[in-house]
Amino acid sequence: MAFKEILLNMGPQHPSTHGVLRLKVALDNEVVMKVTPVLGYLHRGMEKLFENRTYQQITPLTDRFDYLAAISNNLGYLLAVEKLMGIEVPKRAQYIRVIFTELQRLASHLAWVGFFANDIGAMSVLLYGFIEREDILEIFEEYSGARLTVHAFRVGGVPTDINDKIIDMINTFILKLPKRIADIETLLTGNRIWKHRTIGVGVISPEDAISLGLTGPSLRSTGIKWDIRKDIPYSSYQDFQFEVPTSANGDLYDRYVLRLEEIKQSMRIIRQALDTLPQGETLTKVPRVLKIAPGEVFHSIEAPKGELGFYIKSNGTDKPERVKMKSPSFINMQSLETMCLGNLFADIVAVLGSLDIVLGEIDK
Amino acid sequence: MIEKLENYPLLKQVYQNLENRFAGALLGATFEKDELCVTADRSNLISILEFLKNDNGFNALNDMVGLDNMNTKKEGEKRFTILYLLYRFPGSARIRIKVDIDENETLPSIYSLYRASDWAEREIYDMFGLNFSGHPGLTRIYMPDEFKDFPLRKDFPLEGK
Amino acid sequence: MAMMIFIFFAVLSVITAVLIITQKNPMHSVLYLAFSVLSVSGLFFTLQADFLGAIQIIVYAGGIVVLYVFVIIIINLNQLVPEKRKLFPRFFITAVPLVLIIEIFYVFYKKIKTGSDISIVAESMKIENLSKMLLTDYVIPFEVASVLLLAVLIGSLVIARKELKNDTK
Amino acid sequence: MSNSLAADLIIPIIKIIIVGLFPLIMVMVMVWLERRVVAFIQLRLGPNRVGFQGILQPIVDAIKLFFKEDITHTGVDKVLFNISPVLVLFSSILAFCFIPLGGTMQIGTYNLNFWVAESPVGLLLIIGISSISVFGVIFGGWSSNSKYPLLGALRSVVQILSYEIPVAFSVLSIIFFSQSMNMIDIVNRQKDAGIWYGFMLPVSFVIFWISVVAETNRAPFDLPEAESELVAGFHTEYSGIKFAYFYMAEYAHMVLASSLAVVLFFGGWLPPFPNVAALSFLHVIPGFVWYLLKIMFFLYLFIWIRGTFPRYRFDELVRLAWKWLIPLSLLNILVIAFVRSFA
Repeated sequence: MAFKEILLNMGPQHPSTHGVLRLKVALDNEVVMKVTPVLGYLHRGMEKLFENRTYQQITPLTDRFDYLAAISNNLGYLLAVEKLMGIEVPKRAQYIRVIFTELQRLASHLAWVGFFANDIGAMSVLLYGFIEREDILEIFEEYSGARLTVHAFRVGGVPTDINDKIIDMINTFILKLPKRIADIETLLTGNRIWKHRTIGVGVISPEDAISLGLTGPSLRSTGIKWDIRKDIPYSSYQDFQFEVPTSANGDLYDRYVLRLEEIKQSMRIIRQALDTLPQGETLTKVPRVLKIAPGEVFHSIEAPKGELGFYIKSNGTDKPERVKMKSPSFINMQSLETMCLGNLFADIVAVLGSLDIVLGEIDK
Repeated sequence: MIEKLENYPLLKQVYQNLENRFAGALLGATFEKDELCVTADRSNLISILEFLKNDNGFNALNDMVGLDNMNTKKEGEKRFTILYLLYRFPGSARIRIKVDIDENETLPSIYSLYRASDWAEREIYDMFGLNFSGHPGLTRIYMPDEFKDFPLRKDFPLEGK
Repeated sequence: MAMMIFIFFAVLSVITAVLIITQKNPMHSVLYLAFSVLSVSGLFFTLQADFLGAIQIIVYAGGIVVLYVFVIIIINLNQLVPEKRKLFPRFFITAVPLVLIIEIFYVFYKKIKTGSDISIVAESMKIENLSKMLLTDYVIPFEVASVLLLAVLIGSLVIARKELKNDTK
Repeated sequence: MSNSLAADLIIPIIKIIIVGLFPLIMVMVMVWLERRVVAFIQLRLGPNRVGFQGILQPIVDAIKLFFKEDITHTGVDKVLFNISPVLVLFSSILAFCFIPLGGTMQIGTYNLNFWVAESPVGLLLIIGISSISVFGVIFGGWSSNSKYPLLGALRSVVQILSYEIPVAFSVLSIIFFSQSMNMIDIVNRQKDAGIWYGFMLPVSFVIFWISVVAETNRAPFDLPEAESELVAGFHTEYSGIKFAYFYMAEYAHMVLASSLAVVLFFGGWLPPFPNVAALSFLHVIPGFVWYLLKIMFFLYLFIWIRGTFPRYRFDELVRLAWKWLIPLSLLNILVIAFVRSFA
């Protein structure tokens, strides 16, 4: 008279699979026996598309990968292209790029805190996160005219300089944000239910994390200090002072605390970048039709969700031979089953939320 | 090209270790844009990766990339290339292993070395139709199971039939 | 008026009781069991035995029948399968209702002889009297019943535990 | 003759109709209030288009649900599927018969009581009747022939059965003091005692309130319908008017729980400090208004809790009931019995 194993299909239409993801879950009563993600519901063949677009045309398309952090995708792709061409980006453009990618990191992390809390049932936090994210999106709109798919950078720099109005907006936002973060911390960090739900759940060991290729805050929560901004600096990150927060337990609570800490560090970087913004050009001269000599390059950046890498192979024409994207969500998603096994059904949702996945990036 | 390695003591050391261990077995090596790329043969791929992982500390697989060289390959070269991008904590060094493979050949799966290769190999199988022997569940990852073609091959049509 | 309501509940409880055993689907049986229990509690109310009626709802409708439902879901019993039973259980199954029927007739017989009315029933069903009786005159049966329940509890735990071991480990 | 007919038949019927409508009206108020209050907690506006400040929103919602297609998909056990929404809604409305919505009001020679039925075991009956809604939940979940509702139903049965025990124990401490299970007596004893039981027995009240929130399946105990994992729990497959029944039943249950809290722990229809002469002017306000004010406070508390807390996990929820609330309530009863018999 034992309870038979239940096979449950979560998704592709399910409130908390963060998009069109399907999970095949095997449950023994409420205990998770097996989780198999089924991908491909949002597959758009981006990599094939890239092979038939010029280098400049690809830049706005990268916005569509991780649509919650479009600017980071721009930056990752452009840095790879620039490395392949061997162009040096002006210092002022590099700083502007840093400011916007860090703002994007704030937006992504704020949205993450909201989604994650909503997955665990604290629905107010979602809107607290979103109301601040709204301010960031307004800054983007002021700068580029778009809110979500921003297309903020170009090959060789940034298209327009930032003006005083944008700097003012950023400054007011930076002043406002700590209060909202304090609100979120009051609601969650000390809450007993929150602690019950997150401490000791979705634990992954450092060895497993490395073997599974986990990156980003999830990796740092296991105690491995690995942040590409620090270890292989790009786009002038070496000029700024910031900490790489780590913690030891590798559970959901650590990931949450880490991300809040990263928000604070990002604000620090933005403040420094605004204070020391150098004068000068924002865009180097780049030929209108980019023809890149045959060669190959791999460059990765620290996107909000983890390591975002682009492998580009050129063939001498104005279109790339192959663009391969190493998307952090795709890699992080592999560790879902390792984190979920033996936990309860409700924890799948929490773990999935903690991984910070975006289906646009997983399915490419 | 390899001479530029002088400025990168860690990579230089790794390269020398590889040279010593697999004296004649390495098919070539390049060092471009700060990236070391070693070409290996299908037969000694696993032993090279094992050596890199266990003795040189390349403990993480960053990504696997499949390439279809149909339009660029010279006569007698194999059609596909698989790249293994490796990574090491700590030390932040990267190395790229390149293996050429033809359509009907299979590569050994490296799932036993790097669990991250699970989905990466499935993706290459899905997109290029290349097989990996010893993979725990080599099924299509993006395209539907009943799909016949391999989208990232260069001869996949861009428009409808 | 009170008599009408009594008859209504009495007929209802008999009908639902019959429906319990004629249903093919065990879940429907349980539904009618719940209705039957509720109509019996209605009988208690018309007899002014409010306490018994309330207890009937809480313990039987709210507790035991729900546990039946639980068990049916867990063992996934969709259809009743006719079963070949041995002689002794067969005898047991027929004997118990028979004894009950004999008892009912005996009570009727006594009632006709002595005569009785609802007020006596109501008097003895008051909470004060009931609790006094339970803790004085009937204290031994009361305690024995609780020991029985404890035994059932432990027994079910033992059975469930064994299953779990075979299943997962 | 006609006078007694009015007293015996017509007035009770009117009372039954009013008491039947009262929870439904409160449901409408609650639907609007919840959406607005939660919206303000979350820095949104909430519904504000239909009528003044969106006050007609629940009616519009009801009309929408009423005319929506009622989908009964294949493989459903039709009998149970159709009966369970009715069971859930009516069990919670039925319990209102025993709740005193106000005190006795004298109109001429006739004493108008603000309750439908008075029973010496009213308290037990309310607890029993409201527990019938478990059937609706579990039948609804099982008959849907779908896995999410089934899991939701199983969870809710475990939850309701677990939390009924601390509710019963905390109510028992009330019975110790009032020496009656009659709801009207309990209020009158609070008047005699001069203090509401909630202030006299704070531990009982806290246990009662936590358990009652859990029994009504509200956040942070809304596991049977946890939308982030079980979509909508036991009523995932319901649509149209049947879904509206479940929806209304949840709110009716909240109103019932608040009413119980008010009557048992906060003096029902009594104004604050009923025996203090200086505050006797408070008696001018009818009892029904006091009752309404008090339950509105508790209904607001429900919404407030929902806007603030994350959701419990299933094992934590059961652990809270069996390892904390039940031992605590037993201890509480022991202490109260001790104090009661020696003081």
